[in-house]
Amino acid sequence: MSNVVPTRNLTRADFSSDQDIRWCPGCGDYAILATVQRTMPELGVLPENMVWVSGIGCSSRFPYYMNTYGFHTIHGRAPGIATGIKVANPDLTVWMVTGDGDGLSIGGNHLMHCLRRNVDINILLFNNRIYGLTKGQYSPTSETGKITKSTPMGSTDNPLDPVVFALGCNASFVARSIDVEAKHLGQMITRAANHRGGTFTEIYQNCNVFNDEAFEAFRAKDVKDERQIHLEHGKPLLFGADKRKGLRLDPKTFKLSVVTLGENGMTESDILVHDETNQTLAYMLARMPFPQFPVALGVFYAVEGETYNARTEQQVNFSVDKQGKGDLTKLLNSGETWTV
Amino acid sequence: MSNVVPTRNLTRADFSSDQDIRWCPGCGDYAILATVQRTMPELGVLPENMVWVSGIGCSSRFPYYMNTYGFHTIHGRAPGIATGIKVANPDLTVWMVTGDGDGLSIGGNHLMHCLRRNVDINILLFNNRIYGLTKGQYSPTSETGKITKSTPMGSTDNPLDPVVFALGCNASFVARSIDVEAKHLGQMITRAANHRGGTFTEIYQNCNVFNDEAFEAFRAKDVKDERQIHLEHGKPLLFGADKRKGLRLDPKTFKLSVVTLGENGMTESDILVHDETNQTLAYMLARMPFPQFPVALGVFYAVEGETYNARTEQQVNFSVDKQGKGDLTKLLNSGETWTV
Amino acid sequence: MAEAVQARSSSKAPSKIRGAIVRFAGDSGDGMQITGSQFTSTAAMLGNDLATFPDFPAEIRAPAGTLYGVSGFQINFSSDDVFTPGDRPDVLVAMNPAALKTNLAALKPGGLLVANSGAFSAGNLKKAGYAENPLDGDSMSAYQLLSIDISKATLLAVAESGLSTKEANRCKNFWTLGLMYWLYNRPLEPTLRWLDQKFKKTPDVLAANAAALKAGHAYGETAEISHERYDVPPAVHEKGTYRNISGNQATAWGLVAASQLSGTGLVLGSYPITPASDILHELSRHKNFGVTTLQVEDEIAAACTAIGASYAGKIGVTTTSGPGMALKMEAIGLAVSTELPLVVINIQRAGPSTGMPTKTEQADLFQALYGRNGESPVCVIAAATPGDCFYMAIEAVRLATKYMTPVILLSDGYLGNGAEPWKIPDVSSLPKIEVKHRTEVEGFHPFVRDPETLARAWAVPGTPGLEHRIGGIEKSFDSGHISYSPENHQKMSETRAAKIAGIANDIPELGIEEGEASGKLLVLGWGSTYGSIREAVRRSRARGLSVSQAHLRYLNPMPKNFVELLSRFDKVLIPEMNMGQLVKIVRGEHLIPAESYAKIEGMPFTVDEIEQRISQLVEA
Amino acid sequence: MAEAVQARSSSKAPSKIRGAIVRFAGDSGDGMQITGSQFTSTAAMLGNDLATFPDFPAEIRAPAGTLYGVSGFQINFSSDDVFTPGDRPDVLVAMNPAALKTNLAALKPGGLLVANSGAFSAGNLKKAGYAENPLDGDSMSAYQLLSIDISKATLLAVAESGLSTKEANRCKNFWTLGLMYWLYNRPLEPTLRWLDQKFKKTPDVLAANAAALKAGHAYGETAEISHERYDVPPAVHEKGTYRNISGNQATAWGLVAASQLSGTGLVLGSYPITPASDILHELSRHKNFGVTTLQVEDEIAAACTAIGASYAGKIGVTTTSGPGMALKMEAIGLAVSTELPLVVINIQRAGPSTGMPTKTEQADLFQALYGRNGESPVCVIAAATPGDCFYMAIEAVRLATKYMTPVILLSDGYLGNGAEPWKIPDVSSLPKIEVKHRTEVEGFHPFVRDPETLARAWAVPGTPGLEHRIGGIEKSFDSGHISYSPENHQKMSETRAAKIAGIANDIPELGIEEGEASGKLLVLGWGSTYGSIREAVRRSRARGLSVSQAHLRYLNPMPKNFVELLSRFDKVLIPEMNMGQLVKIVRGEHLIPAESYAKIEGMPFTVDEIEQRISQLVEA
Ligand SMILES: Cc1ncc(C[n+]2csc(CCOP(=O)(O)OP(=O)(O)O)c2C)c(N)n1
Ligand SMILES: Cc1ncc(C[n+]2csc(CCOP(=O)(O)OP(=O)(O)O)c2C)c(N)n1
Ligand code: SF4
Ligand code: SF4
Ligand SMILES: [Mg+2]
Ligand SMILES: [Mg+2]
Repeated sequence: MSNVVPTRNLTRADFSSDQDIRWCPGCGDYAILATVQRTMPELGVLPENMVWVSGIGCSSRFPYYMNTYGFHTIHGRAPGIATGIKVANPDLTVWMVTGDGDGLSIGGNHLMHCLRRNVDINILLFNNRIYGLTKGQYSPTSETGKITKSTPMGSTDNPLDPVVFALGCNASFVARSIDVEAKHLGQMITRAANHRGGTFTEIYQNCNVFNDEAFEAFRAKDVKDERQIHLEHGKPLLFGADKRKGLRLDPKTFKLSVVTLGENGMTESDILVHDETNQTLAYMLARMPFPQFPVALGVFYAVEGETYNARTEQQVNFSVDKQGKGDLTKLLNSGETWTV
Repeated sequence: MSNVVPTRNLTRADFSSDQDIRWCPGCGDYAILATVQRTMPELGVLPENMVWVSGIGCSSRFPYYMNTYGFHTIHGRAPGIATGIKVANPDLTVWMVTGDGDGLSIGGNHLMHCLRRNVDINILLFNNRIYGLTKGQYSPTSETGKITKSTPMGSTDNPLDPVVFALGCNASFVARSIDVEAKHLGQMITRAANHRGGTFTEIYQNCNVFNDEAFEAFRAKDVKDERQIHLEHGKPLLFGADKRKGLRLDPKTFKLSVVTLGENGMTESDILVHDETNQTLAYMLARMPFPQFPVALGVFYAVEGETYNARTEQQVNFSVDKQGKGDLTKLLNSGETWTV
Repeated sequence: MAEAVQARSSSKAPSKIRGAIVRFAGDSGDGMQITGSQFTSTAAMLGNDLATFPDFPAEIRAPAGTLYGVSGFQINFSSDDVFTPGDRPDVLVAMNPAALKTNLAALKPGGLLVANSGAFSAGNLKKAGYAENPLDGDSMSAYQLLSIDISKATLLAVAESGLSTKEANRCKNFWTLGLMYWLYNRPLEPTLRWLDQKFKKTPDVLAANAAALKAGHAYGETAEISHERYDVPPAVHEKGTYRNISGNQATAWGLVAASQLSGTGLVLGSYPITPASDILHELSRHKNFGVTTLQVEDEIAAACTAIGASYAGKIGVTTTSGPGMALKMEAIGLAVSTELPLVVINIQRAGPSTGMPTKTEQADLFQALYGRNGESPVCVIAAATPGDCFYMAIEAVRLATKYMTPVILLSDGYLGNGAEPWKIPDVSSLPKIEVKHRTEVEGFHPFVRDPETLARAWAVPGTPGLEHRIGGIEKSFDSGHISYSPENHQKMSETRAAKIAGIANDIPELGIEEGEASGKLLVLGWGSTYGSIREAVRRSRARGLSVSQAHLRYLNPMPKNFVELLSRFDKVLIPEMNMGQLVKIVRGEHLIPAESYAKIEGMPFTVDEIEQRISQLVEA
Repeated sequence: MAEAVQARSSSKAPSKIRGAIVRFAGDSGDGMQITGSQFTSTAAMLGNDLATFPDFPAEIRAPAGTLYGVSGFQINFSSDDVFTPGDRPDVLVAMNPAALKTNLAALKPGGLLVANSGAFSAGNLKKAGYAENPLDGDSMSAYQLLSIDISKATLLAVAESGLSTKEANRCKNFWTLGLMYWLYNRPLEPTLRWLDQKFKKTPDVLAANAAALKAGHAYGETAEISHERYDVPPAVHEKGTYRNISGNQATAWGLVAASQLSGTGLVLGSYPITPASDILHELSRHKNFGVTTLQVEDEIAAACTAIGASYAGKIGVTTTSGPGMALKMEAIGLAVSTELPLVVINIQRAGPSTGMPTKTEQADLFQALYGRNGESPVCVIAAATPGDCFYMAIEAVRLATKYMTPVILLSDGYLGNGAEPWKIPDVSSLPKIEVKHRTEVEGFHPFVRDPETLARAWAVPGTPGLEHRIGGIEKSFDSGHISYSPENHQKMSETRAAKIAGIANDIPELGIEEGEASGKLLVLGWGSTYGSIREAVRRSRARGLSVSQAHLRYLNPMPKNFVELLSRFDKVLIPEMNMGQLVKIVRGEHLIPAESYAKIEGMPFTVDEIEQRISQLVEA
């Protein structure tokens, strides 16, 4: 987050570049782009103070369409470049777009370190559970047994959950949303933007060409109420069309279950209350198996802390305060010298 | 784990190579080596069927001292090489040694993927919270503010906990021990060896040259009973010299606390019982802040599942069963051909 | 109106021609790649020699009607030998305005332009940047324009299929193919058979496509075209059974073959990247050959799994393209130092950095030779044609396992995606690959060498008594243990170099592909420039010029007679799709003042370009 | 007993000599590096010219007494110009049997051997592989043996300090240093002052070390040594203030200076690796210069953070050694494609792969030039001496920011760890570096170029109106937007090449370091071979041979007069610590039949070696 105050009124057009958008018709990336472009004007950051950084993949083409500064880098390395940008100029607001391949396959290490360091950049991971740009191979988030061009007999890997991974990396803000849920997605983006420190938001994104309907089981209109649970801090973890289902923890077995209010004597006081500051709870919610449990959306975890870039900047400032502004002549003549 | 049954009696000498050991005198690596060499004969695997793979670092010199097959590879890449070995010949028993730098800095991504895939190799991560071989820079597990050669004003990163990380990567077996606790370490190694599937064991290791006494606050004889808690499946999470302290979970706040039996009406039934099959519990135990809580040692999590190498092997076998053993002439003549 | 072909009945017999070049161009969604490959299959089955050039857009599915969404497929088929997909097409099929805009410049003056007027809507014209419809007015007067509303004709033809208009519209590529079959007097049956197979499960789509194909053919036959028809007789091929094969398919099959020929399992570690992914895809379908394919997390892991597999006694292979190759270099260095066999295949694409992933280039030769830290010699070889990829893949495995070394096989996007008719070899004629895993304990240390090849022993885990440790630190020549001795480092560096240099004794000498064994000019190529050079040299020779062709398949080491052969010519010309890499090596290693012809457009050389350069040099 | 130096009183005046070469060798724990650097400081302050060569074991703290645990430090100090640490020492100090075993062969015949007999215990003899004590018997008869129980003498000297025996024993290096100071008639004060500083907080250790130093000196003075003493007068130095500087320190300071001279903040992204880590260490101490140092997760991230910083308008720098360099190549390619300034510093070490991390080599030149995919030209420069690293680091920043390009600066372990007296420059005499960040909106696109330098505009985020997107895909020359056009790719490839080639107009011509401007033989070097070549050429010239020296600091592009200069000599010899890399480039690019003198032992050339080769070539 940057502290620069906007000096002019911003609209969606201010954030839309003149480049032709080159995603497949029907791709979920369009919806995300639209929500981002709609949300940006509300954040109070001028386009010239904003940088969008990405790796390689369909999702990583995103920066071309934002009328801000943008850097379409190399596969998996966006976190390093974004870190360099933020450290070099902490006044910039840095967003990063990555994919499940870019961010979790080749780029998993950089993502991990970026999150644990709490670099103040906002990361959006478009998870379509497939490699789109290379025309459809399975990704680290694809379900085991996935049949793709490279795995005609099914993939042999256990998938990774991006939210679980981010929690394992000590991320200071972890959220999840869905491409087509414009309102929810907009809220998550706003939350991320306002969080002081690094943020990680997974966005389920449909690749209609190579992995169509990957999220239909809980994204579709007719099932979503029963199959999604929206996390809200301080509120009981209820879901269902009439909010009569809820999550309950057995304190003895340390196991979670879905219960229905009114059944078996269950009341709201039996239901877990969401606490964004509790990493263990976040972890448990992210690990709920589907479809036995609903899919959790919203902010899993958010606790602000010191950022890497702030600490780095402080050291430079502190060092100037303590040692005085560097004097080259003094440096060159420091230690033992002799004169001829 | 391999299924090869040993055909001769093995002793520690069978696993000790003739190479001079080149660690600094007093290094914790010696103790680990000794325990490993003492434990190996009991595992029933012949030296010729065992491969020790490592990356680069002081810890990664380990394979040279084992009289088995060994591969001292390149920095951070041991998981890839170990995976290749195991997939190529699943009959081999593959062990991997890495450091906090090798495994979590440059090699974090490979480690992550190796763990999530459940490749049947046993990984030992020697965590000395420092880069030893390059003479003392901070590592991803060093505490924030660590003063080293490269960080004269203190490091600006938040550290990573290897156990938390491994849990975030879906590892199927996660444990922790200490270099000098030979008995405990031996048990962990045996548990790892007997676990069907990939295993991850963090070993706190003292680097007496560049990060001496990093673990003394809970490793030292006089404090260890009060500052360590040993996890045992199915047993209550008690610690202290007289085992009167324990861990209790508040089911409402979802928070953990240290309680004393007999005080405030606490009895053993208030104490959490360790369950190796509960990832959330494991995660919570790994996240306990020290010194408010004791440091947990033992097996955090262990659930056996299908391995990557087994699935990969099955596909080859299944494919031979279904399509018949490959016939090159048939392949070359498949599809449309014409004869002149 | 342009000098359009008048619609009238035409029942003339087709005239015999030697060959033709046809380019299909349309929207990514128009199915041009299928049309092209069907035309290719039929031509192949009729015995024509041929070469093809598919040209995809970079986008997965670019928005309809855009210039960057145009997909093209060119085929050159003939009763003569064919070495390239041809420079400029005789016939251009343009399925929409964008296809016309991006391809017209290539069409030969006076060539036939078949345009789907039905797609020349105001919207499409605008997207292509046409202010006016180019099919109206005089702007096409340099060509024979055949403007047909193929969209409408197709809808009419498939009306009975019950398909939706959208689906029905998708059949127009088969209508067009039918028309082209009529033009070149080709049978419909091969494609009808293919449709039967392909759409077994969707009979309505099958019926519609078949109807469209027939209707397009009938349009030419019955109706209304004044244009001549042609017959392209079969080429004189060596006896044998043939198939079409693309470079990537041939590479994959070569690896399967090598595994069989050596009786050694193969493990591919790979990470998808354009234009190399198809090798992974193809290999993953042949697990019943004992082939294991691992799609891993990145290129480094891909190289490392392959190295691990090699260490464990299998054939470790990794496939990639330029940027991925850069990432593998440190790991390849480890294989150099530990002297493990490793096959690395780079399907080059245009760089630097991400570059132009769907475009071809030969600019990774330096990287292959020199891209590692330290003195790190490897064997580098390159395939010349799609079919040659099969043999060079086998050769890569043979050399890697025999010499315990990484072998880098260079191919490129043009070879990988391009296809050619290929004579299927008799399996028994393929080279045996003898793989030796050491078992003898006596006298063993991990760096004990075969005195002839200098290869170290391949002792694989699981072998009793040969337990040993290897790594990337310098090793003693005499024991394989770590050594920091100055003299030993010199000796080991020289040994590694000598081992690779010694491969020259085990590879064919450089031959003359075309022309005399001495003369004014030798055109020396490597990799995918083979076809263009061959054809250009042929044509130049036909014009009486003293020019010959040689083609390097072995770049490191080079064939033993290399210098001697080059010295028999007054001049040497080296065309490369880069800024001049081989040429620097030839000059640097051998002080031969070869001339560079460097072109870096992401496209193969045209025959014309090389022919002109030859003329300049020989006639100068 | 060997012809040992007899103990007797000696009060002779020291005899004046030109200079001497002393090697200190002992266990890693014996403090030889400190001893060496103290001896160096004192020699420097006395005005000697000098050069040093520290030689560490690869192990952090190898077990005591082992051969591989021996640590050495050689110094060549003189009243003449000194260019190298010297070939063979005049004096060898061996603190234990292992040190004797590994170093004796280097000692000049008749040289002085000072051995700590107290460490020649049975255990240590065995570890060093001595069956018998070499100090007994005749085996040292070729040398002047001064066998002293330094251990015991030290314990005695520090008895009053209250230190434990173990701690007291650690002072024996200062005892030895005291003795050496006596031998060369040097004052103790500089070292006493240094001890005061260093051990401020541990007065007992301070006192003990000082006592040991004095005792060693007194041992020579008062007691009992028959050996001559020497005086090495000051060298004639240019006027000015001097200091000792190592290559890595000079590199770090050069970067600080460049940041100051350009008024632009500097961001270092780095990952520790031997022998480059010290640059990171040193830079991290100077944050008050607005320098930010990031120790990140690996070399790729290191390069990427630097690139990110450059994009944001700072000077992005990354430092590493060979294997790390291999990993950075893909990212460097991105900086080539996006035309961002980036300084990449490679402190080369012996390869391939992990190689010999603590040993020096020059084998990464090819990698620097050619290690990326595609045509990916960068500027490559190399420092010649430790002090030169300062200037070349400034030059790297100047060229990177002026030409918007990666610049690779090559140094090596020998330069990085080696030190030399260095004349401290007047800051006002250093080149100004003008950094322009574009702010003008009119006519802007990200690839708009300066017509002279061909550098694109550096438009940094935060600048209103210049919002733009860049990336690694090929860009249109005219707009900076993505372009797949063939002609554009050719044009951009040529432009990138021309931009780098054009740097030749902005760098000094190649000069003659030593000798005439034409003649029989030119010895051409690059990098750390400077000193050995210089000295060898001097000596050869003193013998009347027609030989000159030139030294390349700019490897790509090369100085404009390069070919012309070389052509003035009958022969060109290129000594390199590799298998011959520069020599191939010289031959390949310029068809000059230069001869290679390649040595790959992880060690610098001795002067002797080069002198002999010169003789062979000139006298032949
Ligand atoms: C070094 C390198 N390796 C491989 C590639 C090929 N590649 C490009 S994008 C991609 C995967 C993209 O997947 P994801 O990040 O999920 O993006 P999506 O296309 O699905 O949005 C791959 C493998 C590359 N460009 N660079
Ligand atoms: C590619 C590469 N980068 C950097 C290095 C230098 N290096 C060697 S070991 C090491 C860190 C070792 O730390 P750790 O894994 O914790 O091992 P330890 O020495 O502490 O046991 C580094 C940075 C290298 N060898 N290779
Ligand atoms: S391939 Fe998939 S992810 Fe990529 S643009 Fe098309 S629909 Fe979107
Ligand atoms: S540096 Fe530390 S980790 Fe390395 S060998 Fe020495 S004590 Fe052990
Ligand atoms: Mg994806
Ligand atoms: Mg460590």
